[in-house]
Amino acid sequence: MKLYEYMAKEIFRRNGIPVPMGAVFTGVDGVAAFQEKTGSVAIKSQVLSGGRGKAGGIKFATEPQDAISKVQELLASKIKGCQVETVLIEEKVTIERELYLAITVDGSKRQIVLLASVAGGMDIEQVPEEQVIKRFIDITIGLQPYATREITRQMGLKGREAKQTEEVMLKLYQVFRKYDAELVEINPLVVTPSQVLAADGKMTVDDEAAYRFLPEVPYVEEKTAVEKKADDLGISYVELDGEVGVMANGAGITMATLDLLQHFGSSARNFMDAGGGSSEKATAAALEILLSTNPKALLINIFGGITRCDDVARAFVQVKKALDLKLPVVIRLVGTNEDLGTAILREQGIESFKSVEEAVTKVISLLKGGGTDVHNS
Amino acid sequence: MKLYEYMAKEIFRRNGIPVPMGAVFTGVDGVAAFQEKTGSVAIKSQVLSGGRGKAGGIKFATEPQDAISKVQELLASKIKGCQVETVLIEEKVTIERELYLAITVDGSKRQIVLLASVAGGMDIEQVPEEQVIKRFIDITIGLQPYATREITRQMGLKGREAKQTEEVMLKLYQVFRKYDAELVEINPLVVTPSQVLAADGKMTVDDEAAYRFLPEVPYVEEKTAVEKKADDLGISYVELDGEVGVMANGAGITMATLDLLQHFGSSARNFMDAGGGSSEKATAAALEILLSTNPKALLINIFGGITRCDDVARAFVQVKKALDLKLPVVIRLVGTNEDLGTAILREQGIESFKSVEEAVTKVISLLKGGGTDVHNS
Amino acid sequence: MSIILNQTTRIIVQGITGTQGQFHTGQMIAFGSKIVGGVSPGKGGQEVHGVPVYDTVEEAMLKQQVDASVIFVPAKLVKDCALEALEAGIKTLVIVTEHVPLHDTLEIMAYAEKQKAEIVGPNTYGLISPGQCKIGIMPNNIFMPGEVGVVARSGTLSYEIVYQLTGAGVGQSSVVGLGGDRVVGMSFIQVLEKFEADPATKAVVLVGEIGGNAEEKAADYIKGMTKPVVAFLAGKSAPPGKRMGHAGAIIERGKGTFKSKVEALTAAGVSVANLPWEVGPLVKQALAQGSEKVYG
Amino acid sequence: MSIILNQTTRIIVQGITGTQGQFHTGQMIAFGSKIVGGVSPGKGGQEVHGVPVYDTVEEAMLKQQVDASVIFVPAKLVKDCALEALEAGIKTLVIVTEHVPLHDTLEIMAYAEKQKAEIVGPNTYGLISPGQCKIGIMPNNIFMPGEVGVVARSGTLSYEIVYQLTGAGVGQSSVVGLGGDRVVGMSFIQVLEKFEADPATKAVVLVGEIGGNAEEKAADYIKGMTKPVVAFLAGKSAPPGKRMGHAGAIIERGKGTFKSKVEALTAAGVSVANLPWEVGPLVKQALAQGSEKVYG
Repeated sequence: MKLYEYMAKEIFRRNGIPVPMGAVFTGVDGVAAFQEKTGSVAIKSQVLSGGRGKAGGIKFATEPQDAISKVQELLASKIKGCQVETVLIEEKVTIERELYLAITVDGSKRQIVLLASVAGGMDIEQVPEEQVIKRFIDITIGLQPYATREITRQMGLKGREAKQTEEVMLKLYQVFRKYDAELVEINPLVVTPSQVLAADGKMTVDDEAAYRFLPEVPYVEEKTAVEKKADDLGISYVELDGEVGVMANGAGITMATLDLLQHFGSSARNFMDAGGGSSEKATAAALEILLSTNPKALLINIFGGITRCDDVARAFVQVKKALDLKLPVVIRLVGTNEDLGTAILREQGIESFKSVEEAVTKVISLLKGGGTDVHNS
Repeated sequence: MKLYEYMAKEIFRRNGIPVPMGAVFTGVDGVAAFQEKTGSVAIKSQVLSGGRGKAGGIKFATEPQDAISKVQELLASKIKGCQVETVLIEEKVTIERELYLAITVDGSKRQIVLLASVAGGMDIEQVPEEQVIKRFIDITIGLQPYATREITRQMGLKGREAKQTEEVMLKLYQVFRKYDAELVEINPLVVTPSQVLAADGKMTVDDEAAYRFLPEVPYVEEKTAVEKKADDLGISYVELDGEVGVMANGAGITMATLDLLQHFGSSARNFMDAGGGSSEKATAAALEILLSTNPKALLINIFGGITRCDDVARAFVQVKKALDLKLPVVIRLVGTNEDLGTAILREQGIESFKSVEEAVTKVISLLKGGGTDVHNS
Repeated sequence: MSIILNQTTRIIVQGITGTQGQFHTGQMIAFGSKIVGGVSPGKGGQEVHGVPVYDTVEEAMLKQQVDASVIFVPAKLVKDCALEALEAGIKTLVIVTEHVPLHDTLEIMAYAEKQKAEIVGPNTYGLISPGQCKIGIMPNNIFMPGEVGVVARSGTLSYEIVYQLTGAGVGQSSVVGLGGDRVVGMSFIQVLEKFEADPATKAVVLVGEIGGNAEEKAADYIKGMTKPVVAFLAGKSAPPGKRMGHAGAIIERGKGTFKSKVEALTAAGVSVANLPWEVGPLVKQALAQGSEKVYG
Repeated sequence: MSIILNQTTRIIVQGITGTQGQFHTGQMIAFGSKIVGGVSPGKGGQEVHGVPVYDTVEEAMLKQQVDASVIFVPAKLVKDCALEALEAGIKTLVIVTEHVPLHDTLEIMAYAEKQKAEIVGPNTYGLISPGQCKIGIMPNNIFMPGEVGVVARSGTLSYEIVYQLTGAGVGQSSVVGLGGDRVVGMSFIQVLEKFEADPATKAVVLVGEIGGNAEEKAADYIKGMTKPVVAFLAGKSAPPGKRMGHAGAIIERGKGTFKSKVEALTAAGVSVANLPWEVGPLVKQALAQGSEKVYG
């Protein structure tokens, strides 16, 4: 789960990482007073996508009226398709230089990695890799002060700048561990004449650890209503814009199914990995989600492992009865309890395929042919 | 630093280890009220030495007047030579069985070790070693739940008894780590019909970590006034009852010096390891401590490593001038800056030895011969 | 022959009394795996499918000789059970459970390194040497003993590929699912090394997907392999920037794209199949060429 | 020859700009040790006795080939500096600093085990191969090159014993101070193994003291040694139950007493000296007998 900048910064602040003085607004109430108290301010749209600065999502003001109108302007705008609902107004700080700092996990090394660069700021993604220092952290000893000294040495920082940056690194690592983060990022970490502070803040926490999140971790809804419903069922679901509703079990096979639809000239309405071990009830709920997006056809591709084919078959029969399906549906069913599943479908007059090639080409021919449910014909 | 039972239990309680309901008293005020509220109570002398129960330091009462008189009795008593100044009064608990639990460090394994036994209670030191389960803990992963399950399995505990004991172990380990403990011990850990609780509590914290002790760690003065003064100077000092005041640098050589005094028929007034790297000023202060215990003679045995012989020589000259020493003093001086030290002493007409044998036999002959300072003769 | 598992491998099941643990213990026994014990705290003394249940791994290992363990416990308990197996001296550990918190996985991996143990998973269907032994949850009936090693990141997709292989008459020496999480124990390269060294394996199929750089790294290793490798990759049609489930399918900074993976593998001499049912024929072709190379 | 150190050992000093670090760097150089660098955060670019100072150990190791490091930093900083040296790949680490918190030492030891490094100390005077190299704070002038290895728990007492040896004309191959803390890195046994394997060492002197069971454990090992061992132990006169400084001199449950140590060592064939000045003669006697045994 991604946190908004203002949430990440609140967590940083609680954990001793300096951030600019700021306040959060969802309307103009209090904006004038805050600006007057603070002086020159930055007004920052709170959106989860990157590249906000370049998209015009950050404005500056030095007068109360100007601040109000810019808040209004931002709250009326969209950044990369997302409606701005909140702004963070912060004191403007004197920037001597902009650094970059992030901690995440390197999957191929199976280790935590700290990234640091003196080329912080908006274009960090364009910075050549050799200008980004990578330091792997052994989780059994954690990030120790000596490692931060070596990092600042490689960055070429000296004196106060180095010491304060080292402090921030140590605290950022604590945040990373304490909050089960997948990513914490400060870009830029700005050096002012007196301190270094987090001028921006990104934080992604690990949903799998949600049960042990500290109470100060807020909940952020990033999903569409349908995606959220799927999520509650433990299903990975992403809305796409094609024509065939797809349900499969396993991310890889789902992607491969989408690839096949594309290969044979169609496209998917969604990505749905119904996961392993889904029960009959969960499968039925997943099917209802699929239908709610009005696809032109359904393709169910089940390779039973933990998922049992008979569960899927029973669920499909139940949904079909309840909803009186009119669209073409093709089912491919192999693996655990395959014979049982096939038999349940056959009892209801529904045919299933063993071959994924046949299933995919069948659903496409049905689509092109006009949309009747052949299995029931 | 050893903590009193009531202090250890307060730390246990804060960290989720169940302890009997109790209150601390240094006089009889409130004793009657506490007994009336609680019913049957145990009144426990708060002393740092073991074997308190057998020494009569624990009494029981079921009536207010009886509680008061037993508190008075204990506060007027000594346990193994220590005046009882505080009592802990606790509810009496129903004991189904008594377990033993401790966590300490095994120096030869360089690891933390948990000790557990179903033979808890007063005579744990007599329990054969095979009845005490020893489990080493890798500090990089800490004590994990699975290890506690294996320990209770080996103890033969089942069900609730096992689960609650496992909980206590996990929390006791947290206490051990969080408070920089050298030892945490619960003897007995009593099983009551509803819970397991720490009926006694011992805790020794590592003085070297005093700078980072949590605020809830109290300070316990265990030393004599002179020992405390030495401690403040960073000197290891133990009062003994012999005749020669000894100062040396290093615990091993100090012990060896004491052994030599004994071997040649005398005895030491103290153990004083003035440590490595002591400055002239600290050395002078150490000498003053020695003199304050009125030894019949002084033996200074310095093998210079970090300690420099010239510092010791200058300090001795200074103290000698300031205090007008009348007792016999023998100085043995070798090692770093030995020539310089010897020269400084010689300038003041003081002779020093290179041989420890000569120095020890000399101080003894002076003692027997009547107590003049030969170095100045 | 095969890698990691064979007919003598002695296995314990952690979480054997749970629904999944019970079901798959039965399935593994039916496949011929030697399940010598199960672990379930507080359930010691019971039996599951005739297999004795112990309270702890240490107890199981006191009473049985054990080569490998498979974990079926809920995600919250995985770290504890994995560390338990590792401390007790298990050197091959398969973690089937999905949804294990990332930081827990990192701690498990660090301790496994210290204990010099190999971990497959988390979030894996396990590994199998057809005709000999399986550890995990894969369906029993799609595999066929043979001489092709299969290694995959994704679970069900590797069943699909194995199904295609078996359908084409191409049997497997061993099949390994690395697990679908961002951090997993064994990597493509570690499994490829074992296949390269295994006399019973004549060719290898690698099943990958977009996201991460595991396939690119594998390609580097494959350059030095003597055995032919065929690959199939999922995610060609995925729109950039959308996260497709747990698959690591986050396309970032031009790395981990379908294109970069195909290029890296092709450059390493790997035949990359366009469609799942092309894998079998490509493997046959590679084996035929391989025989020519060696014997012709 | 000698153990651990010789004239080619390249050493860095952590905490080189502190008072002790500076003084003992000078002393080590004067003795002939190859001090190739020092580390002192924020002081990089300076020099101490002509030795270049670096900001971090990693920087030092980029610029110098390094075999060993010695730590002189304050107790609070020891853990950080020790982990730094270990992560950077130092395999021989000497921690001179005293008053290191026990839990810090435990963490250092666990990481050293992982990194397969050897630690001497904390709270040690270091180690020395007379005529070749020293790392630590021992006085330079009491040692004499020779063929007797010395290993001791206590610092100054081992100077005393070396002084007696040198006075008796008995030179030393290497002298190792294990350190006076409750938990230290290298043990008697590890050093005895090295002496046993070192062709230049013909006999060993073990200097122990009451408390703990290190001497008893050493005795077990000595039973299998081919080289003669002479011991001296301190603490015969210590009253039970009094803690004598940092020496581990806590006498508990009848273990670690003077008597139990003398008995264990004597049973292992060790000659235990009663008085410090008996050590030299006992070693000479053992060497004479040893020669007889081997050549006679």
